[in-house]
Amino acid sequence: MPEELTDRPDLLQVAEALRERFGDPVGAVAFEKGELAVRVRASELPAAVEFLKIVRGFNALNDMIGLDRHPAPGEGRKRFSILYQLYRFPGRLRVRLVIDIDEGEAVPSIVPLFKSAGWAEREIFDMFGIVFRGHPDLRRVYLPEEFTGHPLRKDFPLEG
Amino acid sequence: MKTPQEYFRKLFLLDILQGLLITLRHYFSKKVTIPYPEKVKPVPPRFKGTLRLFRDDRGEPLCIACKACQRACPCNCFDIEGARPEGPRPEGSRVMRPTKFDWKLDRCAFCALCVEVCPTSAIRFSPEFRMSLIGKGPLLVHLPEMYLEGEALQEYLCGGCRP
Amino acid sequence: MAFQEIELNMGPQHPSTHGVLRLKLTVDNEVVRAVEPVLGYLHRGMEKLWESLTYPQIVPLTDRLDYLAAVSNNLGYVLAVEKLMGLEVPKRARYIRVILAELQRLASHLAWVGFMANDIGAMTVLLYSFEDREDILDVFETYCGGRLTVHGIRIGGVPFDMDAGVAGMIRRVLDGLPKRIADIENLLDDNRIWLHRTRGVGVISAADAMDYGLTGPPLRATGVPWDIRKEIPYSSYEDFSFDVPVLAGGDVYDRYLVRMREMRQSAQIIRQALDGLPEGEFQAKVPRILKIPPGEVFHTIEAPKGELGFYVRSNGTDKPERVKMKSPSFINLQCLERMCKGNLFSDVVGILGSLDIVLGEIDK
Amino acid sequence: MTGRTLLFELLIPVLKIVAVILYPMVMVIIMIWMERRVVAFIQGRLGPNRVGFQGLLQPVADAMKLFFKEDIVPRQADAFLFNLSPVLVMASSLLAFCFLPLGESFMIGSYTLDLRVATSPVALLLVLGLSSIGVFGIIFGGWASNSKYPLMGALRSVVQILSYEIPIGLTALTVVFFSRSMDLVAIVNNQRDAKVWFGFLLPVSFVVFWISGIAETNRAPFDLPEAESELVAGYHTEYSGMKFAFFYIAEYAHMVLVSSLVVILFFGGWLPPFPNVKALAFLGRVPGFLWYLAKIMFFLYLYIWIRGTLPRYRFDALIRLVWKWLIPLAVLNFVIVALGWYLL
Repeated sequence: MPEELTDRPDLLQVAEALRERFGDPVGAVAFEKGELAVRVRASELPAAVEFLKIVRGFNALNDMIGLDRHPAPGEGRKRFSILYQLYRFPGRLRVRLVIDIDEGEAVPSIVPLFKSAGWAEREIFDMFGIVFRGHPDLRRVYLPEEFTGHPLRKDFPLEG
Repeated sequence: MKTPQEYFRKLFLLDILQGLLITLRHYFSKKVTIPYPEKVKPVPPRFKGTLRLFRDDRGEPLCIACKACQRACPCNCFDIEGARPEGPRPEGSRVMRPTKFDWKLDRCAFCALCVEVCPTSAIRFSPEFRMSLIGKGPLLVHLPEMYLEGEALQEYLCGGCRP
Repeated sequence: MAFQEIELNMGPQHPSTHGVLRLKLTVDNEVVRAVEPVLGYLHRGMEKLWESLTYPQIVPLTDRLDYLAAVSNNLGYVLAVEKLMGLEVPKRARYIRVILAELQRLASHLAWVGFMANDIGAMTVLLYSFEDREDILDVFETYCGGRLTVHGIRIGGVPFDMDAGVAGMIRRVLDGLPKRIADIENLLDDNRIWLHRTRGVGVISAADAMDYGLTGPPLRATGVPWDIRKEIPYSSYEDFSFDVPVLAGGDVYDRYLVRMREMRQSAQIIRQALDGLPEGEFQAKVPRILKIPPGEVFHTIEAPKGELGFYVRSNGTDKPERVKMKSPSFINLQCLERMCKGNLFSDVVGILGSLDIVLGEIDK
Repeated sequence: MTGRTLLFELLIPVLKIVAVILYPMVMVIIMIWMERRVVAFIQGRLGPNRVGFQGLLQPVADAMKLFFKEDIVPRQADAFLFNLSPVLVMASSLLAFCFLPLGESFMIGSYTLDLRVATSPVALLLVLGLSSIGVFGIIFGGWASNSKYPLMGALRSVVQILSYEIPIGLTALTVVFFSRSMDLVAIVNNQRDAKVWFGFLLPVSFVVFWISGIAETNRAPFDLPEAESELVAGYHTEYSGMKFAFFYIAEYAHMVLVSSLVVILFFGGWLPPFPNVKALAFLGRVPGFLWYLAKIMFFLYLYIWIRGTLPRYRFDALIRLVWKWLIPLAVLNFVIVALGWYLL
């Protein structure tokens, strides 16, 4: 039985609200395995997170996940994606915000909204080399400062 | 706010006495230490000790060099080569036999994935856990040693460094 | 004489940094002005490694993340993969998983209370709690042959059935547990030194805790009743009745109490699961070469340390395109600076201990 | 010079000096062994039981290991003070033992054999004073190491030992009220004549003295200067080999010293218990030094028992305990005892 977003009115409401607030170019809304993923423009990300946090009550940022689509990003997609897993407590609602960015693009930081993004953004900077604009302390978190390259990029050499 | 009882407890160090009595009781309780070399804790049947190759009842090797374990291994511990035995062969043994079976003990994570995929149950864990080795050489376990068991295995692994 | 602020390097070879964590402390005599955790001493590149392994091969490697709670890691990853496959796991397997995961929670909390007490100077508690932890590890050893890195869960089920022998061992462990917990509680709960070292130390408010993304017992000690087992039940947790201990103080003492109470609840869950263990298969049919159609999934479970999440993205081959682990310790450690500032140097050790971090999981 | 004078004026003092060096060492060895075994037993373990009978030679083996270890002086350290401090710590402990009687004096013919190296009418003051010279060793060691953990350990140690000297002195004085002497042998003899140990007359003094004594020797739960979960090893973090062994031995010798003082001041030294009970008169036939040793052992056991049970105090609580509780209590106790003495 194919899953339909309409089966989950609570999530549907969130998706509708996001569409209403940011217009249609919010991008693809995907619903898969009971999880809602909404693609937003990178520039609108802080606004979208703020909207979800303040208006829709998503009060926890579970995780930030970096993705590298190299070498074949797929149609209409850019090389990197960052996934923001938001959670609403109480309410059992999970929403995933997705932004696509290209090499060299900077992403607005959401540390002012969620302090838990602090190290998560540092980790993505460390592993993918994605720069977060407005991060108070953007340094590598795992690897030494003098390390060159970003290991989780798909073109990172596996053998030295 | 403290009740008079709590003040009483604090003043006469009763909270500390209570702790002292617990430790005193344990002082006389049974000790859990197992004096190791003299007494060895029995290992359960599923214990993941060293990886061994086993033979069937007739003494024929069970391994058919199918490399299923090599593919299943997350750590690339195995290096296996097989060949069909040359010359006259007894009935029912036309299968492949390993000519090379290297197990890199230092890489092994003891996850048992190889044991689970083995179609002939040739590779299994033996309960031997004393794997202290002298030098790096024995960390690469070759085919003949993979069949060792008991005393011979100990001799290979510990080389006389037994307690 | 003016005592200037000095920078104190705590770790990576310090007795109480729980592994290879390094803390850059700025102390003014004994008062801590700033704390900066430096990570990466145990970074093994797990996430990169996972991209070149097949789905079943990743399971034993998740043992090495939070090595004090290996089964919980297995469970988190395996559940994410099963959700991605859309695989239905037999009920018996789900119950056995619950038993294993709760035993692991007991083992992890017992180890924690021992380390924590040792950090504060009560070294005997460590040995008492480890006696019971050893019994639990013996159960794992009998069940699947491993003690620490057990690899006790497989995609689609569990490797072995829960037979009467193992069940009997578990019941014996559970029977002995209350007495041992009572001993530890009598040693610590009421002790003036312990109270002084823990009560009102490292306080964090519920709002701050949510902001920092704190999860697990540290969050529940601030008064937020967030337990994934209740919120989004997984692996048949909805079948069991248990309480989620919540306290409002947000200090080290409440974190200690929450964990001690959680142990009793875990024991209760295990008993229920053993009593109600359904008949049937313990392993679903899983193809030997597991290829998963493209998709992505994010699944979280309540690990002993907090909310453990796995993001798995498949691309149709037998290897995942990306596996990202959301480790509770990594998130919880972020709060350290907030909790430590202005406290005494001795408290840094206690607060760090109360967060229950494991470096294997922070550094991945 | 006759053989007799040679024997009594030269040989016996030399033998005494040798004894006063050996006695603490033997006690330290027994103490270390006891500590490890007792803590292990408390924790449900067996402890060292391989070297010698029941592991009795384990401390000797450890000491041998330490003798042969490399002696490291950190490059940035002040070498002179760094080398001086273990000597200071060790010497102060051993010096204090000179004034400590090891048992009752007895007669050999017409010669009175006094079981101590030096007699002094103010032996109590000298013992207390000498034993606290060790704090200089700790300060010098912590400072000269030129490392942060030892420095913090030394800082803690100074404050702690200086603070806890006060209640120790105040409570020891209450004993002097009763004994009318600062000579340690006289104090014990007084308790024999009074037929009651001062510990039962002055329970508050005893408790305050004992708590301060634990703090004075940097033992759990007051082992902040060397809190291993915080300061790695405190003031002796940078020390290795023999110098580390000096600190270690001095600490244990100090514990023996404090235990001996408690026994002498409050529990009748080498006097047998229950002198008033006729039925237990046979206890008096046991040699005095055995009673003395048994009592010391009891307090050493108490040290270990407490260490095996309690968590560690935090610095502010430690200071609050002494300044807000122990010192007022000791002063109050002192005033009450003095008044009582005056009125009765």
